[in-house]
Amino acid sequence: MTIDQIINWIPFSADLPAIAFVIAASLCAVTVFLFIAIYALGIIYGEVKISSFMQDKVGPMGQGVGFHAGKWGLLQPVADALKLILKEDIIPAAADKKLFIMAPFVVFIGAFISFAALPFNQNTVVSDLNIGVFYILAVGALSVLGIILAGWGSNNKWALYGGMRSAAQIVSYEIPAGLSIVTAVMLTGTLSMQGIVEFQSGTIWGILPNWIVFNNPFTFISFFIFYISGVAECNRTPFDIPEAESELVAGAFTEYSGMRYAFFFLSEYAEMFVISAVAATVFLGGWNSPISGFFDGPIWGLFWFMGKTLSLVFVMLWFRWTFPRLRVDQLMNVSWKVFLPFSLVNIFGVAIWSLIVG
Amino acid sequence: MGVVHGDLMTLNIGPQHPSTHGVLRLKVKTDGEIISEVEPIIGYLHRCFEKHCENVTYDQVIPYTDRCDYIAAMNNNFGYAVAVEELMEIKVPERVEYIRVIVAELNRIASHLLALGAFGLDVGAFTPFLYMFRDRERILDLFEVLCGARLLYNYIWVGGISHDFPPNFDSKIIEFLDYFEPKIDEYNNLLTFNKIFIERTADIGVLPPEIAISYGVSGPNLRGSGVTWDLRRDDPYSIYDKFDFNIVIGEGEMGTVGDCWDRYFVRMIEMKESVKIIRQALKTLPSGDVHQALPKKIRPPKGSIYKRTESPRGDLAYYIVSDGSPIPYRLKMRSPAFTSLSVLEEISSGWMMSDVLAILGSLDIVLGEIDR
Amino acid sequence: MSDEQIKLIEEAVAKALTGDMDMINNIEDRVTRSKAKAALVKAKREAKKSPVSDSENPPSPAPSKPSVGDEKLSFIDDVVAKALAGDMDAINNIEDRVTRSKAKAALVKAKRLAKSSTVEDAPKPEESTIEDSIPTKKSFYQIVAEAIDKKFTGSLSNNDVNGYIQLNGQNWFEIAQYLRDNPDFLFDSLQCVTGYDYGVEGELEVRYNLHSMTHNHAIEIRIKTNRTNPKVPSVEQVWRIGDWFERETYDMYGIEFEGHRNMSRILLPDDWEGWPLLKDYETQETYHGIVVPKVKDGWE
Amino acid sequence: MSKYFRNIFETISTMMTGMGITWKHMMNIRKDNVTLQYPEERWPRPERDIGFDFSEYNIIRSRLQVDIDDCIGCMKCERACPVQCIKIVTTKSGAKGEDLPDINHTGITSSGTKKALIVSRFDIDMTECCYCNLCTYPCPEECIFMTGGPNSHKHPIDYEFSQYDRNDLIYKFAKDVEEEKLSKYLPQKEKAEV
Repeated sequence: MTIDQIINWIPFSADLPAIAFVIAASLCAVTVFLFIAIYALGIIYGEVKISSFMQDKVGPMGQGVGFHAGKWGLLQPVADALKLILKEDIIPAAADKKLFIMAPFVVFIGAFISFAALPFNQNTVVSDLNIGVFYILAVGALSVLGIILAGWGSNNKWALYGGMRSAAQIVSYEIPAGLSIVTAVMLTGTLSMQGIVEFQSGTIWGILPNWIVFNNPFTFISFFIFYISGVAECNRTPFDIPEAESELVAGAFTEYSGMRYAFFFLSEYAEMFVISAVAATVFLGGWNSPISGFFDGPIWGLFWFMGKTLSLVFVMLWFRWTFPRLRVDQLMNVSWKVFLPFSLVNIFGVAIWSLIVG
Repeated sequence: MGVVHGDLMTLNIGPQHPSTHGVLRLKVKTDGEIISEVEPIIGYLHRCFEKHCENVTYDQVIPYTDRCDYIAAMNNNFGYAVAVEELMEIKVPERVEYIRVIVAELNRIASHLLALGAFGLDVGAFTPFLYMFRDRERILDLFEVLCGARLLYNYIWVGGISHDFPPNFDSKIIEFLDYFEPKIDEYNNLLTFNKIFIERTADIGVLPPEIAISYGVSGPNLRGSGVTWDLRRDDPYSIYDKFDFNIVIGEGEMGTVGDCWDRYFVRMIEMKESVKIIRQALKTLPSGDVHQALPKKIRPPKGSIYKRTESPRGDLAYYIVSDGSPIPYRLKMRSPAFTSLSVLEEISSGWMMSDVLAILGSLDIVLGEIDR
Repeated sequence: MSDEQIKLIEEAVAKALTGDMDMINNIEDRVTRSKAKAALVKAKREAKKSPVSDSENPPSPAPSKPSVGDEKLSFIDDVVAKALAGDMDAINNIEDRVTRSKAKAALVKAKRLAKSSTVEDAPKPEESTIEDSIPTKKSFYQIVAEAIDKKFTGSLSNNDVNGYIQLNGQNWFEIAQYLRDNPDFLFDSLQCVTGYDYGVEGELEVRYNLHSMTHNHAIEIRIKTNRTNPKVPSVEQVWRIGDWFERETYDMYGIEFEGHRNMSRILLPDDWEGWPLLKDYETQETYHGIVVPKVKDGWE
Repeated sequence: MSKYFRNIFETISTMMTGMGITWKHMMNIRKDNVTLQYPEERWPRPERDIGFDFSEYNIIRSRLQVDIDDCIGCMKCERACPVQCIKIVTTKSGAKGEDLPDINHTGITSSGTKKALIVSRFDIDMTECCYCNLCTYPCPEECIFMTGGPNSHKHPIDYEFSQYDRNDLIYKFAKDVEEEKLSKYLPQKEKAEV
């Protein structure tokens, strides 16, 4: 179900194409926003519970609705969201008001519009752009702008530190991430997300699914480079230096409260989803079933896509609750001295591999 | 390529900051991420300990000593009791000495657990912190069974202790030790030998032994610099000379001798040594009445004493001047964290922002003891 | 009080005197019960007094039954004897609380007696050993004091070195360097700096506890200074920790350390008035316009 | 160069070890869980397997409580308190050991001591109490104690106590006594009558 199909359903689309497009686009936007909101509630619950389980505790629990957080604490994320919405919205007197107010939305937009090119299953994608991968990479970098705005606009030294760190970090991690996606694009010969997924149907030697990650050793490494760079782009531990709470209090978000703070969180979780979804789509076969020929079809497709994406999101959570944080220069070291050379080697490797094997 | 230096920015880390271990303020001059000057500003938790002590009787001082180093209150009680006993020339029963050593070493483990966990938190590892708190909690539970309090015990008194061990308490301690010893390996695997952690701590904040001694740094921080110095062996008080234990020193395994990792690892291994001491003490725990040496009235003769003991943070000393009345004329506490913090200025300039907080965490300070 | 109650009390007291306390304890009315107890105590006291007052009377035949007190006393004697022989359980097993504490008191008394007798026996040999040791071996303090006196003549306040060395503050910086660097002493660690106040009229004093890591020995050095303008040379540049220790002493006593590079308050705020650990310190009335409370609400 | 690759290998292997540990804990959460759902479940107070004779030992640190009927006004607790949070005012009673019903004064304590003093004020400021337990040791009648734990049979409240007003945390244990009624029992007046 793409945006084009929705436009076609609208009866007056032939006469008033512009209005039909706006209606269809808003419909898609609302759907995606609702999806993000529901997913965020789920992932907040998941993060709380998974972190608790890893730390030998059970997290929020309750015996029922009321003053408790519902059965197994299921209402905890709702309560959290409610609290954030109801909190007072404080704008510091010395802050640059326009930038301060704009920043959370800029950050959120970066994550939000990336959803346009994500193929949820065989049919469901807002718009199957012919440059889908490129689009997501480009748009995903928008959030760094928001974080810099937040850092500068808060007029707070901690926030400034956070914003600057974030800028340096995301800019440097865009490069290995982009270069490792290039390996996949070289194999498939297309930038369209659906095209990349369709390339990955079938099997290799009849055993392994024909996913790009299993295609050759170089793409295998590429997958990890992309995924870890993605973790860095989301500012998650061990790369959470922009908001390192033991160093920078809360980094770029120090001065934010209430709803604006919630937007930063929402976009962080949305970004995690986008990165995991891209990794799943480009390297892990997207909505393709792991067993070729079985469990196919749109519903199974959605299941496989969500399953792969959410397990990658889970690994991000797992990282967060296991590792200490890198220092800012070590972070750069990892990017420039390890990931970049490896991705360059990967590109050559894949090129030679496709010459010889395929 | 030259390095461009802009104006220095002054940054206040604290007094409200997640990793200042209390209400410490660091006035920092930074050049971007690089720290060029650190000035610790203390006193936010000053509670006039020494002035209070000049107004309460000797036994009433003990709850105040609890509150100086609230992480290792037993060791503070112990040091005070030993000092006053030496002034009064009281000989405490042997069972009391053994019990004191056992609880002090248990508290040393608890204190080190908190120090290591908080250090992990400073470098961003959250889960080890909670694991260590989980095990510290067990020690606090033991203390609660022992004396009713979990943090501020008022347990070791001048001339004795407030309660004897409850029945089967020693088997409970052994049960805890058996549970605890394998956990040290788990911490090591999870945090100590994690490459990220090593990168963050090794070679950072190197404290050479000469500077450490000149700054009066003591305890695990001094041993981390490779100096074999432990009051339990070098100036044995109580009955520490009866036990067989090693003095752990930093060996620069991952970087240079005296870096943050060494200070961290010394504490980790010291917990094993404490376990060893407790096991030996429990094996030879004599029986007897623990209250028989408790003086009715504590009235030390005229004179003064300077008595040092080894607290988890270093040489904890009390300088007590008595004028023969039941109230101390002057009581000065030489707190190890005070001297440890003073060295921060020396070793942390030139490091990055994150390193300064790592160094601060590795020094294991307790603000209650610094400000008193 | 009704007659019935009085009767009840009388009966109960009579029974209690024979040893049966149940009757009193079973009285339901609280007031009556306590009255009965009071009456019982009175009756007992009269019983105790009576032998004294009746001393003129012909000696009565042996008391029909031994009074409670005597029984207890003999019991306590027994127990104390046992405890002295090392069996503390005998005392600890006494069920009655009062008797037990009495027994313990008696035990302590007995022990003290035993001790004093042994002490009286023993003092002479001890004295003689002390007299012997003094001329042959100099104490460490004397060695240090002589070394200081030799190098810096006139800096010792008095030659009586008994547990500490009293300097007068002259050349203290040089002496400190000498003590740190001299291979015989090597006091490389300044353990503690303590300010001291001799009282409202007296002088101030700074006490330094030095310690050597290599030789593992320690000394205490004291420097007196006057109360009106207290000044002592700083040793901050000899031992780096002197920096904070001296600032702390300044903070609490107002003793200025000459040569210290940053002589400012450390624990208290810079605008604090007075030196808190002086014996004549008085709390300020207001601080930054806030009245310092002396007595809390609802208390006095 | 080999150091470069060894570093990468060490990083990956140590990170995997760490992740293995957290995974193991996550999987064994049912066994490893150490927390309790506080208002519904509580840790057992330690007295249950302590084995002390409760009358001799008082080992819980909680709110202070006074059995004022047993208090003989000896002021030992007030003197023992290192923070001066106990305030006692007593008057000498003319009628030693006698109940004075109109001021709710009990003459004899439960252990049989006759009271010579009327306690007209017994305040404890729990905001200042440092829970050191020093006041409970010297009490000859064991009438000042910390609630809960071994003393739960004496007083039900355990460690949870809170008030909306700070002044409500000053506990007043003495019975309300009117001045005129009290003055009836003062010894001087009795002497004057005699």
